[in-house]
Amino acid sequence: MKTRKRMTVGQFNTWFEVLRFGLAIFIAFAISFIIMSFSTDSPFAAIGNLFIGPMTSVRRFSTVLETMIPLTFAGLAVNVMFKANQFNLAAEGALFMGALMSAIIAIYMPGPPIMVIIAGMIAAGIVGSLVCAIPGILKIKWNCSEMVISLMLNYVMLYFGTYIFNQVARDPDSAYKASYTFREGVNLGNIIPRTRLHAGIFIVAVFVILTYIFMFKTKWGYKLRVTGSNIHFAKCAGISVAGVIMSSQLIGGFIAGVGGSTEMLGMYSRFQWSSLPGYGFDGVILNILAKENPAYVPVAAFFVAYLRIGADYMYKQSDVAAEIVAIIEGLVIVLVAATAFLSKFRHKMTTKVSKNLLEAGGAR
Amino acid sequence: MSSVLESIFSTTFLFSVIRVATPLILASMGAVITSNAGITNIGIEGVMLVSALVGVFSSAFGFGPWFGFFMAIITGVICSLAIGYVSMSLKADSVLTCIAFNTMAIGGTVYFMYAVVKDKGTTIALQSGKLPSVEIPIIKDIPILGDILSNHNVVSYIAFLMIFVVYILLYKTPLGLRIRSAGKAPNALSSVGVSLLKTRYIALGVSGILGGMAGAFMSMGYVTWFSKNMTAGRGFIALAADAMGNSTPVGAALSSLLFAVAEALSYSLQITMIPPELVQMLPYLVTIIGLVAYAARKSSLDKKKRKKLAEQ
Amino acid sequence: GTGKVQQNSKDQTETKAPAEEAAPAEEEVAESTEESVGAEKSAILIINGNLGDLGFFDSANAGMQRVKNELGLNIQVIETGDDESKWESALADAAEEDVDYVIAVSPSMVEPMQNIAPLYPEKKFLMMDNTVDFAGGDYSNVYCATFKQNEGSFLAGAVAATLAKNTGKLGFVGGMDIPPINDFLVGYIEGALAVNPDTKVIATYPGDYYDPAKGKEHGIVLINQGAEVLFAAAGPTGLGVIEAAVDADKYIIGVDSDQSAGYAANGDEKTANQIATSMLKNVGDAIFRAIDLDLKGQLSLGKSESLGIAEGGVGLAKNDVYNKILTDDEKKAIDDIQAKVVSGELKVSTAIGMTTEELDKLRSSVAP
Amino acid sequence: MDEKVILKVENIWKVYPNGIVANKNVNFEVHKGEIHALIGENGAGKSTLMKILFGIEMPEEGRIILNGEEVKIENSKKAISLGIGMVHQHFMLVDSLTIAENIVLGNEPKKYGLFMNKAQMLKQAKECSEKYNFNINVGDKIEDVSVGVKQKTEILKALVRGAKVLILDEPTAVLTPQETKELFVELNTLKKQGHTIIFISHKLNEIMEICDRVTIMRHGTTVDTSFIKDTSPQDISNKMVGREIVLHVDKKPAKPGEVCLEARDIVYVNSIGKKALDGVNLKLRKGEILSVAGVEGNGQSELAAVLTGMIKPVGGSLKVLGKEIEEFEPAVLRKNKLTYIPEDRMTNGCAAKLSIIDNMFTDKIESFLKKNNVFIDKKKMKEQAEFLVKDFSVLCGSINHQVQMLSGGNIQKVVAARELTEDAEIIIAEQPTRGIDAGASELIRRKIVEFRDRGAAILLVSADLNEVLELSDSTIVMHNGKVNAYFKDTSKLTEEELGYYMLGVKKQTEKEVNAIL
Ligand SMILES: Nc1ncnc2c1ncn2[C@@H]1O[C@H](COP(=O)(O)OP(=O)(O)OP(=O)(O)O)[C@@H](O)[C@H]1O
Ligand SMILES: Nc1ncnc2c1ncn2[C@@H]1O[C@H](COP(=O)(O)OP(=O)(O)OP(=O)(O)O)[C@@H](O)[C@H]1O
Ligand SMILES: [Mg+2]
Ligand SMILES: [Mg+2]
Repeated sequence: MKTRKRMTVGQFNTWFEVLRFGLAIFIAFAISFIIMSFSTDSPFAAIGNLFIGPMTSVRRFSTVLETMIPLTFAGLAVNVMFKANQFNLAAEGALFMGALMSAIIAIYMPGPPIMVIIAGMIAAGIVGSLVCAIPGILKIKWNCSEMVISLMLNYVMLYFGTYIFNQVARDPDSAYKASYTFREGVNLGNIIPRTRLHAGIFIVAVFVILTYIFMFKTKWGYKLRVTGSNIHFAKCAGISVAGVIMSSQLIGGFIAGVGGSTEMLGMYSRFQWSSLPGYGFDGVILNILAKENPAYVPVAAFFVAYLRIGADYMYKQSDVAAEIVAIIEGLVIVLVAATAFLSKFRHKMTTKVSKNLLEAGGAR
Repeated sequence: MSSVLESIFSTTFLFSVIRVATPLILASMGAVITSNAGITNIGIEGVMLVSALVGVFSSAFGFGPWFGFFMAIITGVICSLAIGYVSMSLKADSVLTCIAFNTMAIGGTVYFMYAVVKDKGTTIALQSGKLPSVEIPIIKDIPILGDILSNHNVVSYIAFLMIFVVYILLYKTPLGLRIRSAGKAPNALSSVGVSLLKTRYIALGVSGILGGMAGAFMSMGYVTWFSKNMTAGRGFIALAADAMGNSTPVGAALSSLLFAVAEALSYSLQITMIPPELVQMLPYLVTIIGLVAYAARKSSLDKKKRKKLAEQ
Repeated sequence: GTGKVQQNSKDQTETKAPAEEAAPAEEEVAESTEESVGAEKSAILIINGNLGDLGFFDSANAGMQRVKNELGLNIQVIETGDDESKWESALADAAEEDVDYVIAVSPSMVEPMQNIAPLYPEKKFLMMDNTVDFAGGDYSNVYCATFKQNEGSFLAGAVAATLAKNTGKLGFVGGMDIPPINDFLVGYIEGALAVNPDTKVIATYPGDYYDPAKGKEHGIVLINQGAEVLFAAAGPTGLGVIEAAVDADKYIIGVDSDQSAGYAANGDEKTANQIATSMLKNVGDAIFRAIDLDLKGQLSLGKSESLGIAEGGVGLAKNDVYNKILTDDEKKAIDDIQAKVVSGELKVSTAIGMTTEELDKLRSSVAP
Repeated sequence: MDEKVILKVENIWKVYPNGIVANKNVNFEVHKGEIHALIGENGAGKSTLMKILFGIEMPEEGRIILNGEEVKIENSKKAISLGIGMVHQHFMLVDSLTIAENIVLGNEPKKYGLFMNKAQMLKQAKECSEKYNFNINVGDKIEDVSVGVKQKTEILKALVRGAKVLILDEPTAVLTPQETKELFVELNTLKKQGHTIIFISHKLNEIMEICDRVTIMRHGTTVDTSFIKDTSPQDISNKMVGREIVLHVDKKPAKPGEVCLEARDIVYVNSIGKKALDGVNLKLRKGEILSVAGVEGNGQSELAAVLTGMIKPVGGSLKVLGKEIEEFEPAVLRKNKLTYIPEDRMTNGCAAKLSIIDNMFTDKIESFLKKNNVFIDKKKMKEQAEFLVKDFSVLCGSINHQVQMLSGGNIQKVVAARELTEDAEIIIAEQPTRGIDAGASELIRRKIVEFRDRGAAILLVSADLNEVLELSDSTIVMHNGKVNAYFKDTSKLTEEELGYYMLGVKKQTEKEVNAIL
């Protein structure tokens, strides 16, 4: 009797979560639709294009997948750091520096391309780790707010990286700010002709699986989750929390760094970033959508990438600026993260379910 | 090099420090209020951005810059309350809410800018007007001081006034007592029947006023138009200033000024042959060093104090 | 099918032009479409940044308006913003449309152009302000035009040095420390030296194209250093430099478009009057010219052209402000210099391909 | 309507979001001017009911009748305006503010309509404390005053707002016996002045001493209300748990073995600069329970924290199982077979958001790994967790439920189940039964004795004198950061004797104290 009752309330909750998610998306679209109808005469066409846009050609759909790759990396990086309860936003800087590092290696390192790529990724990962370690160290040593430090650090990384880039990699013959081109064959190949979809999609898939296994199947992941959930308890239980925090930042940074290099070697043939790519905040957004579960991060990334590509298509087909997608994303996130959203309804239903069960079965 | 020194020790250098510091001081006062109330408000960046755009629109299509200033403040308040509604009434994590809001602000301002002026870059096509600069009667005639202190944009004076106002508000009024309680011991506040929610809403509203002013200064004082993402992380710096200043109005204002000095220095250092990227890095590096120095000092003082007491 | 074509052309007449230009334009289209050669053709311009800079991109956009109004093409202008990862797909997206010309206008679009153009041999691609590597692939459907911004800047420098009568100091604000921006600087310095060998030039780089507040601070620093005339090549950041000049009552030289006219059109006379002249980089004209030539069957695809003063690619905006603030003698002197540059008598260096040391040497030589 | 009845609740239902019915059909009556006790096992729903009365939680169904009129209490403000005051179990004070500021918070006297009137504020606070004979200095900052003064401040906060009905949720849990006595005097004063008090406690003797009537809650409902004079402790506890419970732990005499923990000259200075530990020496032997008694704030919790590595002493040495400990880290000590039941179970004892199974083996996850030493053996964990949940009778729906869904007592059982591990040689148990009901307390105490009999050494830090006297084999008493007394055989000790040493009225010589070594 008891187990049946728990299950029923549990079932209701699962059902409710799905409903809530769907409703959040619906409301976000509805509000955006209203906003759009002020600035276009044909809002229906616009929103239609938003939905079908990515489906209109193989290339566009592959653009969704391409966009997904760095987003997923960022989401995983942030996931590992946030799971340890560290609001470290340095994934942004780590991605940037990782991309730069792998670009430098791709330009200068001799040897077979596959070795260069692997070396580039590892080096990028290490650089990413170092970047994300900084807020971690400062937090552990002096209890500085990792969020504030990382926000500032991202700018430092942008300018420092640009300096390194200028010193080491910039092609003075280029008519714009770009590095020398990468060595012949140093790229992640192309999976579908006439698209830019590259082998990075497999790399990111591997990272999703590894992160999931790490988080839920290994002792390190376990310690990380305990530490993130209650640091005092973790310490008391004999977990070396400083080590766990540090390693979570290092791993998160590593993932971000590899993400940067995957993006660089997959999508470009020379380094030409002159501003922060913005993936750090995207990573946070994805984590909310993914309910902080690494397994859902790629799903969330697909959703966001689909929206963004759809919005570009919508903008091209009509006069609605693609930036509306930022409003949609923001609203979805806010409603998904809002635990009290629909809570009245949920409470009413829970009460009903529980009471019915109680009357039917008696014991609590 | 001598010309750099010359420029640093010039009155114009200090003049520009004040100008650079203006939006930072205003925003950091907003951050001080909210962090005293127990809210980490990184949404102040987005609040500034939206206010800056609304200010320009209202000024261009309404009754001039003062109307724009007023509307920017209103916008700041509305945005802050919206953040509050989501994070407090709908119970979403406040940092996440703010990040979502900032995302919306960056995209949303471009969206509306495009809808109105058909540009995604700037609103320079609009005639939006500028808040006036003011000469301070007596001070303006004092030789050096006059050059530094007089003839700033009116918002700069408002910013410095706000340090004082926020100080009074926090430490000398019942509302301040409640705001500080809301941050230090939220349970204590609700246990005496004061609504924690209401107190925090008020704190957010006040921070919205300050953020709105900061935004208005960006688009109607500093320059006279809105451009995409024009706040460029100043809201985050304000947050850092709040942290460095231990959430006190004076501390945060001094930290803002420190950043402004570093920033102004970075402009002056540009005329040397030092690579510009390193110079541009300076203000952010100074902020990090400042934050670390503050934290390190706090922890070492703590240790020393204990050691001393142990020896007694 | 035909249905799609019609719908597209209908969609695309709704251009993304600045509001004030749109109204009169529409009427003209109606009458000119009938007889115009380009009636059935269409063109898409990718702005890999944002409009509203009163400069380079706005100039390109103005060129597209001319293409629409005078040649009767259907046009579309797409702003992608500064997210690099989107540029290539935006170009491919455009090429997949039922369109005749796909146009990209900034140096950094060269890589996407090289990747995309060969995939759509039936489409014509125009690349402005940079050139694809014609030797490195089959780019027979691409036309490139580059601008000798150093030549135009040479004239700007000459005007600036002429106006700097007191201190002889000039200021320059470059968006970033990169070759195409430094190309402006190099020409500017040499032009100034041609008028007054004692001219000093101070250059700074805010490192950001979208922070006008920072641009303003840079302008102020330069003015405080005694710079009498400023010149900014920094996108919207440069607009802040203009503000600094206006506040300090200094002259500034506009860039890319006739920025004085731009401000005047927005009703800001005060600013318009402080912009002594503008170094024009006629990207809009170049677009117009290329399409016009192609409609006449005269465009040589698969080649790159370098447009200097002689070709009308760059030049000075000799507008009312210019005419008012320069004396007739001074104007004549500038015209002489211009003639010498055109004839090749005066050689202008370029920063493209210049090493950092060489550039530093030049900068140091004019440092105050 | 009965004239005597001031407050009445009828058919209250409360369902928490996770579906647990915390209050079902609760009926409850309080008479004017009485002290009414509320008692019940863990999770019986007392706190929930009180929170409903104070407007913190809203009931799904039911009526609240105050002075004969039905009222709706939507929030605490409403409750206060109706004359209901509540002193929560955990302090709700702003540490950085003064007592006066805490008292007037929300009701601040103003001048010029905008600013704080500090003089008026101090005057008000002082008058109020004098009116009720509370002997406190209202200008002190909360962070500088004792727990007892904090408790008084809490009560004053309610009184200054005109509370006629005062709810006290486990107010004595943190008080010393002396402070409790003082509080009782004050409560009686309040009663005489016409106030009505609802008093929640797990301590039967207190209820017998001060209350007029008692209501017993069980499983979310009120089962009985009776006059204290008509009932007995035995009777109350029977009704509470619905079965006979053994109030005494049966235990065989101890057989102390070799020394396994030795601390020498431990000195610790706390954050406000007080020497919380001032040269503490002790030895703990296998097979014995050594209890540390003392009035709260005399260094017992700091001692436990140092011995478990939670804080680092400024001086002294520690030997565990014959080995000198260089690093005071929980990890190091735990490696030396030392386990710890912390006082604050929510902060140090569990990760509330993780599942029960995840909380069961945190300290020994290394022994739940597969052969490769990296992956966790989920199956083994599950089997073991299910066994422990049964063994410690943890009441839960499933071992996969979050710990925060459990009631306080059941959380404590989870903590105890984790810490009382088979191979533990030293167990430091700090207030292991604080705030939990008799049934759960008994279980945990029985387990502790069981482990002693298996040869573990146990250091029991407890403020509950009954527990000290009943459970321990030998006892030390702490006073002012020093060990004040050592009794080799607890059974020869009386409560009074212990009290003298705890209060520092009596003091052993250094030689007597060091007999432990
Ligand atoms: N926030 C909550 N969420 C879910 N369930 C809760 C919550 N608070 C209490 N409960 C459940 O409601 C029931 C009653 O809890 P309550 O805290 O009122 O009991 P209690 O009488 O104070 O018990 P204890 O003596 O253990 O503290 C318990 O079963 C508990 O698990
Ligand atoms: N609606 C609620 N939402 C969140 N937390 C709640 C809610 N209701 C109760 N709680 C929390 O649940 C916990 C259970 O209540 P309570 O404090 O009575 O239990 P306890 O700590 O086990 O025992 P005791 O009060 O006897 O020491 C409390 O910490 C309370 O803050
Ligand atoms: Mg309770
Ligand atoms: Mg309880």
